[in-house]
Amino acid sequence: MTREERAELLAAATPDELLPLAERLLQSGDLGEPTVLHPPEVGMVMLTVREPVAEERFHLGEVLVTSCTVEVAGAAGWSMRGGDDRVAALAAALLDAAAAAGLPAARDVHALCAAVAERRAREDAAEWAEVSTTRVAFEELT
Amino acid sequence: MSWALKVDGLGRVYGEQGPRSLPGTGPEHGTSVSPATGAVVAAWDVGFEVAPGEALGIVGESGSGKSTVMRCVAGDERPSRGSAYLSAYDDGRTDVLALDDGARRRLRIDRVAVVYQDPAAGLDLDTSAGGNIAERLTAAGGRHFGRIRERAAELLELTEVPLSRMDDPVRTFSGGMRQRVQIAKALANRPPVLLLDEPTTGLDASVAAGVLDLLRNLLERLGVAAVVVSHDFGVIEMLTRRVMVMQHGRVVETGLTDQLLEDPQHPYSQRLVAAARG
Amino acid sequence: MTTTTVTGAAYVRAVTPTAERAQADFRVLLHVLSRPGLLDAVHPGNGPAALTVAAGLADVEVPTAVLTGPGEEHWARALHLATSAPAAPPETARMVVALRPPAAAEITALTRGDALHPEFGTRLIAAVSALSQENEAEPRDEHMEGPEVVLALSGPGVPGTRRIRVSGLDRAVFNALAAANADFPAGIDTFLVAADGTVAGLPRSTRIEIENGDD
Amino acid sequence: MRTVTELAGTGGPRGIFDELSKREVRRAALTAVAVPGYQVPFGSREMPVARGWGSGGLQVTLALVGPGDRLKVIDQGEDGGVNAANLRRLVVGHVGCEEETDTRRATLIQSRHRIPETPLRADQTLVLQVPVPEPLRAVEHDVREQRRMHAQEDYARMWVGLYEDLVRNGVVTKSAGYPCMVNGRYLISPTPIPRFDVPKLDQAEHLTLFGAGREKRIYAVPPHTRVEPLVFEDVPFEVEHTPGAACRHCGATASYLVEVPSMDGAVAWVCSDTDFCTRNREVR
Amino acid sequence: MNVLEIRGLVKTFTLHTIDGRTVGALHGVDLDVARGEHVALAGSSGAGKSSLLRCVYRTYVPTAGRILLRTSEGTPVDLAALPDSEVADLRGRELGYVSQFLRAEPRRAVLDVVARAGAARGMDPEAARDSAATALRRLGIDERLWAMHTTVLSGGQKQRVNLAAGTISPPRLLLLDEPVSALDPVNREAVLAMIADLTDAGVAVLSVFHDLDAIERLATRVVVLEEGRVAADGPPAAVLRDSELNLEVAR
Amino acid sequence: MGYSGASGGHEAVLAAEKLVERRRYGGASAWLGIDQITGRLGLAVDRVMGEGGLWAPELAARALRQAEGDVQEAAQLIRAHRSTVPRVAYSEPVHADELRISRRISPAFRNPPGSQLLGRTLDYVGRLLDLMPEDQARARLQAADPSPEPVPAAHDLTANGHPTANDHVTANGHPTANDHVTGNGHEAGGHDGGAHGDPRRPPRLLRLLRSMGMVVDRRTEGDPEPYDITRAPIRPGVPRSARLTAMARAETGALVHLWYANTFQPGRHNHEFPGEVRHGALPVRVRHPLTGAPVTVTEVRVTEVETIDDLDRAEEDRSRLDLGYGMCFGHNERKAIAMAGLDLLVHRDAGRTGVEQEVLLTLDGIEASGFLEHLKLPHYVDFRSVLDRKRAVRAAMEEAVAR
Repeated sequence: MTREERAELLAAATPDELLPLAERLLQSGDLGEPTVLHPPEVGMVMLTVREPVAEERFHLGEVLVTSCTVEVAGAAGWSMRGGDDRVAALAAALLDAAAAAGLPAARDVHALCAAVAERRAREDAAEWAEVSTTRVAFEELT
Repeated sequence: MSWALKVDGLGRVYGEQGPRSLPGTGPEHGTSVSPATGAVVAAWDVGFEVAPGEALGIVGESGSGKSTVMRCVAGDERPSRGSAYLSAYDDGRTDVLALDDGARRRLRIDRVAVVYQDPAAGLDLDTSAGGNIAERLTAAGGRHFGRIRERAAELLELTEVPLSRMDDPVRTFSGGMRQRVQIAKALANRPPVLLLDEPTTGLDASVAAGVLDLLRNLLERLGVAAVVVSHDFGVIEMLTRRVMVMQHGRVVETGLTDQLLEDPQHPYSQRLVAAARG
Repeated sequence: MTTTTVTGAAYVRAVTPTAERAQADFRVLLHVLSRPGLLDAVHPGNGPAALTVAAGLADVEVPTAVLTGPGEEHWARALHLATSAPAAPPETARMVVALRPPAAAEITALTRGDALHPEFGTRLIAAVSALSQENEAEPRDEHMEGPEVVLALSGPGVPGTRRIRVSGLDRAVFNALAAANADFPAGIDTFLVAADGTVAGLPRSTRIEIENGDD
Repeated sequence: MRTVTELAGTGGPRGIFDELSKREVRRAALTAVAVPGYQVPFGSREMPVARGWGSGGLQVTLALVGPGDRLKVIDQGEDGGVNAANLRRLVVGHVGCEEETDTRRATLIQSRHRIPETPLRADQTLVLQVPVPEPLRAVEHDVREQRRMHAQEDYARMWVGLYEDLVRNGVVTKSAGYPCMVNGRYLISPTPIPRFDVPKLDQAEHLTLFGAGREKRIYAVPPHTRVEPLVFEDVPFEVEHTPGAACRHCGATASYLVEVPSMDGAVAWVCSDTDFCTRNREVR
Repeated sequence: MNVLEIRGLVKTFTLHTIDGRTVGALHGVDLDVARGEHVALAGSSGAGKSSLLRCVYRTYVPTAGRILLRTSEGTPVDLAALPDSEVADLRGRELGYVSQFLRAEPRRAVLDVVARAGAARGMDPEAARDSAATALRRLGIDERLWAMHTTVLSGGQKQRVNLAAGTISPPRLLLLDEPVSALDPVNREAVLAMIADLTDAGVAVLSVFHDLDAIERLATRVVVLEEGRVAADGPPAAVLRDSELNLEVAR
Repeated sequence: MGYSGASGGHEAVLAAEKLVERRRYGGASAWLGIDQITGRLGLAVDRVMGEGGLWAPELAARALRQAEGDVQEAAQLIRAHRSTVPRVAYSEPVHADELRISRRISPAFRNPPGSQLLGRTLDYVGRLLDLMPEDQARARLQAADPSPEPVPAAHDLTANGHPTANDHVTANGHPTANDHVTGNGHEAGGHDGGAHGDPRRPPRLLRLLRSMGMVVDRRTEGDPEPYDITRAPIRPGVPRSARLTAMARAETGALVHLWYANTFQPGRHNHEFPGEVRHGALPVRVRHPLTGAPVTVTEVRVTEVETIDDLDRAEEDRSRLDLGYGMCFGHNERKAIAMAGLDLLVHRDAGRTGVEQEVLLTLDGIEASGFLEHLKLPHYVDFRSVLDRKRAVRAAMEEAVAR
């Protein structure tokens, strides 16, 4: 799993998925004394879309995000997640740092990411299963 | 300097500007559309001088480029190339076609005036006759209401518009009367150069005759240098002493007006005259 | 890399005004720009005062050029780091900070905007060695170091004429500035900032006459 | 060991206007001062007041104001007006400056539609809220053409409008927000201040900044700058005046008076500048 | 001193509208007119008399040859090669042309037409009006007609107005193309007398008359054209006697 | 009449606010949870986000509750809130082809490649007010097919019927950023939607029309920076990107009205055809601050329309069609269709009329309603000035009559 894939999955994880692990690792001392380099900040990302007609970029609108940077055992961890949730952002950054630092906890982080990926795939399939019933199947004469 | 207006090498191409657009256009090819690029060579290599008190006619059919030349000189359009000089601007040393838009617009206030075929192009129809003239006078710095009224009245009198109509919106005027107001407005700041673009086209014959007489008298009296664009030989004969014939964007003949009418040289001129006389 | 960053950070801190200081300095700038020829003072910081003034106005949307003398390049880096203002060559920058005396040709090359876009005119913040109020033109003090000019200013913000004495910039610079501002509303808006924080504003609307010496 | 929640902290206090946005307004204000009367475009932010409720003035005020300021906010001349009260509350809450109603003691005055009766000094700055900044709107709808006209100083059609007005109505009928030339170059709409207040802009001691939030423009009249209402040389500029009218509270006749009608048709007059009126009463 | 010297004048018309056919009018004409001299052109119809006048006036574009006019400044200019604008200027001051037809000046008063011609030649407008009145009176135009449009005039009246306009400020060279063709005897006398006066005053005149009487009375020399060439040139009496022309000209 | 203006306003303002809060927080009905609003009034939340210009469903729901359901007011609250939040990044550009559909219809063709997918819509059922009691409706829903069978798309699904990781989809079931980003960090232009046979990214009609040579090609070599209307003022003459942003933030009703008014202009004899109407999810990617590579940080739902029109003006290419484009936050097809129509209208108008100015300057709901609401502010100072002039005119008229 690349660093970007990990960041994506930690961004996609729910607070319920992130917080228990982050809290456990923090309280167990597995993360040592983490430093919050950049406390969770609620900000906006301007979403730039390339439209297909002239292949031009335009700004669709802004998206609320929360981002955070921490340091654990000398490794930087970063997260950015949609919405306004400072705690979840911090948790994600801690887990990212733990994985980056190669701590034993990295295994737990990887497992969490795999679980998130699996959940997402499941949800996606379920959504498609539901939506695909509305396909209009015209019979073409051949 | 004997000229009030001098135009050199004026060209206007719509579409691709490069040299590729020129070959295959002009009278000898019977078209102004470039076979290579599809560009329209509306005017090319047009040059002339007009002296104070002199009127130059430009004749040709629609599409010949005569109005394009007029619009370029007037500043309504940017030419592709060429230059123009006014003796009344920087002693004729500056190419006025190269001026920026603001400077070009200021020329129109008191150096070069235009009378368009359509009075609505030169007038604000919802403004009174006096107000239309006031626009020119205030643009030139007029800030005295009484004097603006006086000058507007003087100009309306000059152009034979009844003073009783001075405060009526131009929209309520007849076509001929509108044209007189447009002429009054054009003359407001005594411009040394006057451009007339089909000034009587579109008017009823009797009304046109009246406007023509007015223009003839004004040109004689005011000593302006005038360029008259028209497809009507009657207008050209009445107002000008020299004339330029255009076809497919090029000048095909220049001459004295009576000479053009009596002894046209170019085949196209002969056809035009024959048609007009016929 | 680490060392550079740490050193850079010190410079960055030296030129980064706090929000409060940026506000207070801005009010000073507004005051002197509204009243050309009046002097006021911004807070002298730990770096060049001219740079601190600029740092309070710059951000990522202001391409900025910093003209530095030899050995001063770190100040340019500090400004860009502190404000995220992108570095730009002087002739395309929206703001130019002259920590060394600019050449007249450099002034002439600055963007002035045009009648449709006067806001594109460059904001020039120039360091000078000293600024003082002047009541009338006096002969040049022979003991002064470097060039010294007396400027007579008139125009909006000035009742009649105000005079200031500027040390550290050549008269050619002011001639170039006056020429650049001849085509109002295009032009260059200038702040002169002395090392002690004394500041004067020369908006493009101001008519500048140099009262001492010959050309 | 702290919890994740504790580590996350609470974030700082949230203002109503971020520092970078203030910088943009500041830059625009400086350009506005340098080009008196030119409407400097800026990336106007949305404010916690509706567009048209002073969002432009508010941005300018927020960009200017500091803790040491004494802020006066008036609407129609009144410190207690509902909009004034709301804006003052917002700004004071944001920066913690002092509230002020006494014109003489204020350092920064945000106003809608009035310039205080008490002449302002060089150490005071006036911020006017502008709903419609473009004077040329009266004669030209196309925004691009309006910009061209300003760029080329092409105001003839404004003069024609004035000419036509005089011809048709015998008087100039333009009321508040009377178009003015600034420093002989730019035409401005001085926001709907009454014509009565226009002379207060001419060669004033103070700086006036105009903020139009909805239209995203800032412009300025620096001190000691010519501000001339657009009038013909031979047609005098008339300010609002009703012969015999006097403030029923303080008796002032030379201030800007507004009508207080009663249902029986009788009309009384009061000062629109309540601070001036109050002090005037104290003097008497 | 010659006012006009024509050398090798050729005029050919190319009729593009008729398959480019060419028609020759003048085939190398040499001709001089001196100050105070009245040269009358004679010849049969189609011999090129009017074409010659029109070439000199530049209503026709000469095909070849030179038409030297010694202007009042003394410099000879070649009318055949002179730029249009300069020809136009000379027409005002140096060249007068009176045709048998009044060049249409619609909707313009008689006195005005004549006075404007004077003004166009640089006369003071007030003086031009006085001179115009004098000329019209002399040519027998009833004063009641002066304010009327030229369109109401008879052919003879128009010719006289034309002459008045063409001579109000005497030109250096006067070109006359049958100026008395429509006149009754009384008015004809007045016109002829006026032309004679102009010649006496030093004006060089080149004319075409349809009657020999006028030629005999006015011309100092007669040049006979035949098919676009000079067939004879000499004193009126001698030339007219030798010419076969007599037969064709009504006496 | 009492005259106590100097102090009266402040108290009245506070009291008025109190009345609002009493209704907002008090009252007899149950408190409305944010999840109820996002869950039950999702389309209203979408509108607030779209017009507020900020994707933040919880904040939008909160704003909607605070505004007592007034979408316009809620959008205003979101806009004002935006000014307090820093801009932390511009996203990496995301190509519209990456839209993962949950609905896609094409009115222009009967059976477009990728087929019609109706998705969740009421377009094709009668618009009857549902008066069925809630318990009955729930019971009916339970009785109906509890887990619908997916209909596999025979020709464009992979062998196992689902996208796999091999099929350029990562473990999280979504395409990676790398899949869409070329080596130099620039996303590849001209995506071939559906090239991988992904049924959730069906091929674009535009691609088909291009292959048929039926459309004017508006693609250029240059890649102009998009115009940011939140930072620079919007006014006629700005590039098309500014227009698209402005319309994406426009008030839906105003946009629909302007489109409608222009559709019935004289000289317009037909209407455009929406080639595609899509609703689905788009990834939001930023650069990872430590690696510099793109990372998807969240997703937003958008509605997208490309609309096709006949070119029939004299100077236009009569042998081809042209397209307009619309995209907005959330599910709002009316807005996206009107936007696409106006995008093309302005393009074809080329400055002839004032329609560009109208699109740029009159569609923002916050500006329009703000100006309208400012009319409620006291205006007695300028009204007095107006009355003064009326009296002056009257006096001038009387004087004229007397003369």
